[in-house]
Amino acid sequence: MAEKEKTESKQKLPVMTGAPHIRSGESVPKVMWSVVAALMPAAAFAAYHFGMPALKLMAVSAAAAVAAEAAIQLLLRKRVTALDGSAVITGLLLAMNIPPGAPLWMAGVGSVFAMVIVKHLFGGLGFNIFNPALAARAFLLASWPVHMTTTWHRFGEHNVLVQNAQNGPGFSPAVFDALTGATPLTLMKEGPKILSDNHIALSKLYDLVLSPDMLRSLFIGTVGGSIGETSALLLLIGALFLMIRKIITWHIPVSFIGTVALAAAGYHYLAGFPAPHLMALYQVLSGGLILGAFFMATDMVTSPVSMKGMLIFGAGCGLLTFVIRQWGGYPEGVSYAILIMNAFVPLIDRYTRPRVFGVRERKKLAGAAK
Amino acid sequence: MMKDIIKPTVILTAIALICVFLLSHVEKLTVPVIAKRAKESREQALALVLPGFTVTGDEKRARVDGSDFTWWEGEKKVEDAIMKEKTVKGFAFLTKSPGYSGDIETMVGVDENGKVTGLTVISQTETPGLGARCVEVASRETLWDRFRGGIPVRDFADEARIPWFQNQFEGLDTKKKIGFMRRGVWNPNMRESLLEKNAISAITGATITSTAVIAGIEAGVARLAKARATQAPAAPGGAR
Amino acid sequence: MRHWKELVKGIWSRNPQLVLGLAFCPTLAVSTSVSNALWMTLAATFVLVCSNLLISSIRKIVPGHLRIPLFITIIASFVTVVDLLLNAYQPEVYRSLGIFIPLIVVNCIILGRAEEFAQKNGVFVSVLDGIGMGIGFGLTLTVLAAVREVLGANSLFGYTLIPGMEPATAMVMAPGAFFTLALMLWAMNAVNSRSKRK
Amino acid sequence: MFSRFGGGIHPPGHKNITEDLEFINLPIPHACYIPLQQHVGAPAQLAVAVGDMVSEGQLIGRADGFISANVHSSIPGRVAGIAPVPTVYGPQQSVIIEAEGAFSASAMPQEADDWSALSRGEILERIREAGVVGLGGAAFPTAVKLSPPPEKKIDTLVVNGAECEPYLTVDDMLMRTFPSDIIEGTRIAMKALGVTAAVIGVEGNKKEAIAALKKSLGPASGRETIRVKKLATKYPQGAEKQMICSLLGRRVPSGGLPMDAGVIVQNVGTLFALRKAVLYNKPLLARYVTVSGNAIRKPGNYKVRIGTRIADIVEECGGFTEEPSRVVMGGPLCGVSVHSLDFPVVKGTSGILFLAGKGAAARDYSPCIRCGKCVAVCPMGLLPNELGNAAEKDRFDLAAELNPYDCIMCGSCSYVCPAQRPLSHFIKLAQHKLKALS
Amino acid sequence: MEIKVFVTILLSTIFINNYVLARILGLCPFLGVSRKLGSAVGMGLAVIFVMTLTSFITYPIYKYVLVPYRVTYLTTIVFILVIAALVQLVEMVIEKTSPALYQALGIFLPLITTNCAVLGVAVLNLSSGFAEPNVSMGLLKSVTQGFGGGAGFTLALVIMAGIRERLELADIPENLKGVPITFITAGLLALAFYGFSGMKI
Ligand SMILES: Cc1cc2nc3c(=O)[nH]c(=O)nc-3n(C[C@H](O)[C@H](O)[C@H](O)COP(=O)(O)O)c2cc1C
Ligand SMILES: Cc1cc2nc3c(=O)[nH]c(=O)nc-3n(C[C@H](O)[C@H](O)[C@H](O)COP(=O)(O)O)c2cc1C
Ligand SMILES: Cc1cc2nc3c(=O)[nH]c(=O)nc-3n(C[C@H](O)[C@H](O)[C@H](O)COP(=O)(O)O)c2cc1C
Ligand SMILES: Cc1cc2nc3c(=O)[nH]c(=O)nc-3n(C[C@H](O)[C@H](O)[C@H](O)CO)c2cc1C
Ligand code: SF4
Ligand code: SF4
Ligand code: SF4
Ligand code: SF4
Ligand code: FES
Repeated sequence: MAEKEKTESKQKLPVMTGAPHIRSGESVPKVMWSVVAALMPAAAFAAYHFGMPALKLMAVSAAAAVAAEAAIQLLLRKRVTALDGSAVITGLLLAMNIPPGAPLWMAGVGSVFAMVIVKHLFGGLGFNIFNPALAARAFLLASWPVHMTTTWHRFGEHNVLVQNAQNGPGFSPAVFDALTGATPLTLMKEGPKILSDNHIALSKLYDLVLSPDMLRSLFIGTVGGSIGETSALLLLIGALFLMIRKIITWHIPVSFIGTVALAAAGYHYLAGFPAPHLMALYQVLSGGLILGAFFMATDMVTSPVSMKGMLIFGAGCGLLTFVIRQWGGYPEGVSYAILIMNAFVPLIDRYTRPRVFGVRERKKLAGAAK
Repeated sequence: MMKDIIKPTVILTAIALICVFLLSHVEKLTVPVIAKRAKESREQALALVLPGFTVTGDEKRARVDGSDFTWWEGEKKVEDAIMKEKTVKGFAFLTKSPGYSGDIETMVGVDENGKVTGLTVISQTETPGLGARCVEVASRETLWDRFRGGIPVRDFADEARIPWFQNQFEGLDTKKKIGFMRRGVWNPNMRESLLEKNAISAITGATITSTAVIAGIEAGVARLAKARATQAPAAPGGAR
Repeated sequence: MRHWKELVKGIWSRNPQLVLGLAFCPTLAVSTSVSNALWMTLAATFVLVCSNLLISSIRKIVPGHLRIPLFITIIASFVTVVDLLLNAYQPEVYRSLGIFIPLIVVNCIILGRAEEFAQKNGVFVSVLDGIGMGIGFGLTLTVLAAVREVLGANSLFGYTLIPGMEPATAMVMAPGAFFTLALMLWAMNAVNSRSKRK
Repeated sequence: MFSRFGGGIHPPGHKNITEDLEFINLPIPHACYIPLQQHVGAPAQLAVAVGDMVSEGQLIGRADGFISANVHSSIPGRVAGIAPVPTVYGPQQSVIIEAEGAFSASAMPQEADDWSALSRGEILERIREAGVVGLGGAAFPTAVKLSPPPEKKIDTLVVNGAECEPYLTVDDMLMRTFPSDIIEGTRIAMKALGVTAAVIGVEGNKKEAIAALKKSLGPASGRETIRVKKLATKYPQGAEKQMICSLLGRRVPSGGLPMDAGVIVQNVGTLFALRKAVLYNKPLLARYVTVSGNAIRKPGNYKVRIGTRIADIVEECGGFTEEPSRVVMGGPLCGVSVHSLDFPVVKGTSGILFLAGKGAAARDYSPCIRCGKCVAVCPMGLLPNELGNAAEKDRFDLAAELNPYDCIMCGSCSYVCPAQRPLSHFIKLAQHKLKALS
Repeated sequence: MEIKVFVTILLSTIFINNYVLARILGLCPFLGVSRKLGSAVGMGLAVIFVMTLTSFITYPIYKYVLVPYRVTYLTTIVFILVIAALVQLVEMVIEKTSPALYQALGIFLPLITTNCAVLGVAVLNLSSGFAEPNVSMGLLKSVTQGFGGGAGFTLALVIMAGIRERLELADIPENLKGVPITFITAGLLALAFYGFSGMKI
């Protein structure tokens, strides 16, 4: 026995391993938990802004995702990796993408759907085609649209909209009610109709909505919306951390947000709107754009691998987001835009392969030989 | 050689003839039934949207804004405040407007004062569970009730088996804007207050469908006026 | 005994959708409710049995190269019969099955059975085959429809199941159809591959 | 001119361990284990028998054919055995020499010949005789490389002083200690090649080496131009295709050799050895080696006789400070890890690393999460992730469409992979399988 | 105004009511030919061609033969026979005139006869295009619907082919490989495509 141990420890001495013999030290759990950490500021703000229900939703959703992942891995007789952080991200992001008034069981159902149908039937981490959190959100939206579209938190008491609407243009209580019960994007989508129905000039809405106060409010996050999408500032802080950690690169967020901004500015310019740049800013800061562009479109599993592919992917997401917001049945298009582009990733990957070093020169050489 | 061509031709022709023969018989058999059903359902629909009215004359057609418009006229005797009997005219028309997925076709009845006398959805392709609830018949009966008590257990017929969404339109004033309330779960007690506001309670999560039906009424009323104007230049009263 | 086999093979061992991989379109599209599923089963089985009957009885006089157009004509005729009958006597069903009634023509089970069975077998067994395949088709369709109706509409045969429960509407829409059939196929494959291993 | 190859990585250098330690001659070992194959090409043919007495520098293996290299005895002594010995090239037939007798050649400084009087043929002959092979790692016979086929027009000699691998500092120290010898070696190689231009590429982190080379270069003379160029510090700057791209903006065609781009690449150490061979008619008996890592007591840059076993070096270097978990011959990214200390130093051995701690070693790998890092760092523009996936699932048909043969095995992809996937290993597997299939 | 009608039809048939993903038609070729991108593109083109042509031909047959002679009950028989004959004819013509195109499309054509999406478009035209009183407008609407249906089919097919090529190396549970996982993917794709729903221009 002791003899054996000795020889074993002796054999352990130098181990034969394939080159390279040093590694960067990056690992999947480290990457995933970093993303969780990066989401924390926005999540904490959501808990403060929307209160206990939001906190509960995030906790239940993340826990359900971890449990579902462990269960399905056991069932499929695979190594259980439920604590590598990716399930936590999925659960957390799912919760951050639903309205704060949604029932808890719905978050649970969504997490199970994300883990089982979207992720593990395709083989688990790395093999899924669609973003699990977003596909689950789409499933919830198609299944319980009432909960998914009518349980928004109202604009907070201290929100400029509430104060301005009260003191400012003198809206009737009904109009006031309709306007403040909305998210920033439904405000833009339905506001004009509400005002015209009540014979109020449209410019009042724009004065209100595009005021610096409103934009600041959007930036800080004291507006209505999904749990995790409201505070652009805190999301950007988390994103900065991910960029410094080199977990995400600028390509997808910049081309995504840039396309939305350009499309919005261009459209409103052509439509003769007085301040297209403000409109573009409003579009960028509202809805889930910042959350989606930095945390969900960048999900490496479901986005292209090459830089060029990422730029195309981001631009596609941006364009679809704008089109859905402008002409679609929903006020918000980010999650569908990302999901639709997820489907195109294999094709994008295929046509944006990097240029292999020296291949062009080989062809030139072969051409010259002829 | 000839045989190779003739034989198959004969067989093919024979079988084709048999098929056509068979079909024409089935068709002879069913055509009157189908026509009868169509007429019945049309009459049913007319009775639904113009309750108490007698339809006078056949359906009328006109080209309005480049497409066909179909309507019916009816009459009803009523007693007014001073107990004098008088005849009220009513109109029913077919109209459609784009809903969430595809057109929603409705038949709408209005009286000469522009009040909606009834509405029924003729065809729709909205999402089941959402927009398709525009033809939902509210019922509290469950499968268990069925099992427990045989058929029928309790009489749900009057109290709850009603196409609630469609019924809401009765009594609305088309001369004013028809509004809609959101996020209210409909119940029969809301009728009064809704009528006061000249509004309906939208199907939750399917505002698009709800507003489409309203838009259909508005468009239909406008077209009715135009159609009648082209047919009988100086028709008095009339919707709007 | 052989006849019995022809009658039950569609239920499991030669189930049209789950084993033979046929007729996915009508199965998925029409399984929004159990009553739709049952009516579709009835309609398709009617066409299947009639065309099997006619084709097996004329199989000896049909020249090979005319087979397909002939079969299609025959099948389309019976489909038209179904179409007219439903329109006349079950207008509600007619409306809710919609274009999937004329599409029974291209339901590959029917042409498939004509090609594979009726034109090679006698009239009686062909009719049994038609009924058997119809049962199999209907069984899968109905199970699928039941799952979707229960989960997606909280109802069965149109009656509410659990008052107050909120169903997952997505299940009666296209995604629900795809997911449910995929899981049924998975289960079928799992059972079959396990029994094969034994 | 500012043309850079894409990709590359910036691993921690660890060069500070040995970078200022001057060359030390390691004492002669008791025995040398000299493999007959230490180079690309055919193994040398045995020229001695067991029991023979050999002198230092005596031919013990004769080059067999055009692509092959002579092997000499690096110490005087007696042939104690001829047997297979484990080497980084697998087990090789080796001549085992036990030290005995006097040291003649190394001790005596000789009169240098005037190389400019020698013809190209004579220069190449001396290089061939001396058994000089590429010391940059690949060990390709230098005389062969310096006589390219006539249809290839060579215009530039590239001198590789990049030394981009972490830990290694021999080339750096060589350039700082013997700059003029390296320049002279460069001139000799240029004459042998018949070119008038040469570029010496050195990574920017070796400022002293660049200064020293520039200083001994002196003013340009005649038609000949030799330039010293500073290169970005990133791995694999020293890989020949990347080096040529950085220095000259030319890309070697896929599947081709540097000469297809009109270039021959030689490592600085090779040129140093080549100069000695031509000037003193001296065979290659020893080479400079970096001994480093966190587990060795006295790291440094040592001159080591070819055939010295690792165990002897460990002893001379004061033993271990702790048990190394891996012993690597070469750099940590391209080198070979060995399972025993019996491996001998060969001509191509640039460093021996003793690494302790868990480091990269044997952590399990998991499926690719498509982070794209490997794609971003691959200097050859390949898709290591997809190649890896295909090879892992035995789908070599899919791998074949992804240019597996363009991989230079730099290991950058494996280095960055957060899923710890052994990507370069998978690619090598694909290359072997595909070769076996075709 | 008129243009808008056609854009709406295209938008609807390609994205909102995609034949495969929303209407669930044409699954057999969708399952059968989505394994390789190359064949998916070929099949897609063939379907676009046949669907457009079918709409173009069934329209006059219905308007000028079936309706005037009061035999609309023969619609199904006539349409399916026309489609079968059409596909045969197209196959023969292509084979004679362009061997290259035949190489590309030929193998897919016979598959199309029994594709319910083709008969489906002809039947679906009945409710929109055919009902149009203006004949040329009706024809144009039907043809647009045919083309859009084919294009939507092609879009779904090409996306699916891309995905399936990637899934070849995925760790999918053994019994789920092939048709089942393709259905799951189609379901998720249908969920994603709901993003287009309710779109109006
Ligand atoms: C799959 C799906 C189907 C939908 N179907 C309908 C529908 O049939 N009718 C409708 O008005 N809205 C439909 N919606 C749209 C949403 O429910 C939308 O949020 C709603 O129409 C807006 O109305 P609200 O203000 O009541 O939420 C559907 C949404 C989804 C995801
Ligand atoms: C990944 C990689 C990195 C390399 N880095 C260097 C280097 O830093 N210095 C060097 O001299 N050779 C390096 N080489 C080897 C060169 O490609 C080339 O073989 C060598 O410079 C040729 O010179 P030689 O024949 O004199 O050895 C590297 C090779 C590879 C594949
Ligand atoms: C069969 C063969 C022939 C070669 N011929 C030449 C040559 O003629 N000229 C040359 O510069 N290098 C030649 N090489 C060497 C390569 O260019 C390269 O230096 C060697 O493969 C190692 O490069 P590395 O250290 O970068 O891996 C040859 C290599 C092989 C295997
Ligand atoms: C930068 C980053 C972004 C991520 N975004 C998501 C996401 O949007 N949704 C999600 O379900 N998982 C996300 N994950 C976690 C993980 O990649 C995801 O669960 C995989 O898609 C599952 O295979 C993200 C991970 C990283 C590193
Ligand atoms: S032949 Fe028809 S039913 Fe059969 S698989 Fe093909 S399309 Fe489906
Ligand atoms: S052999 Fe290794 S360390 Fe030396 S130059 Fe080449 S890559 Fe760099
Ligand atoms: S080892 Fe090959 S594939 Fe990997 S980075 Fe280096 S060249 Fe690219
Ligand atoms: S680095 Fe690893 S995990 Fe990232 S893409 Fe490459 S193989 Fe996949
Ligand atoms: S059933 Fe639709 S294509 Fe076969």
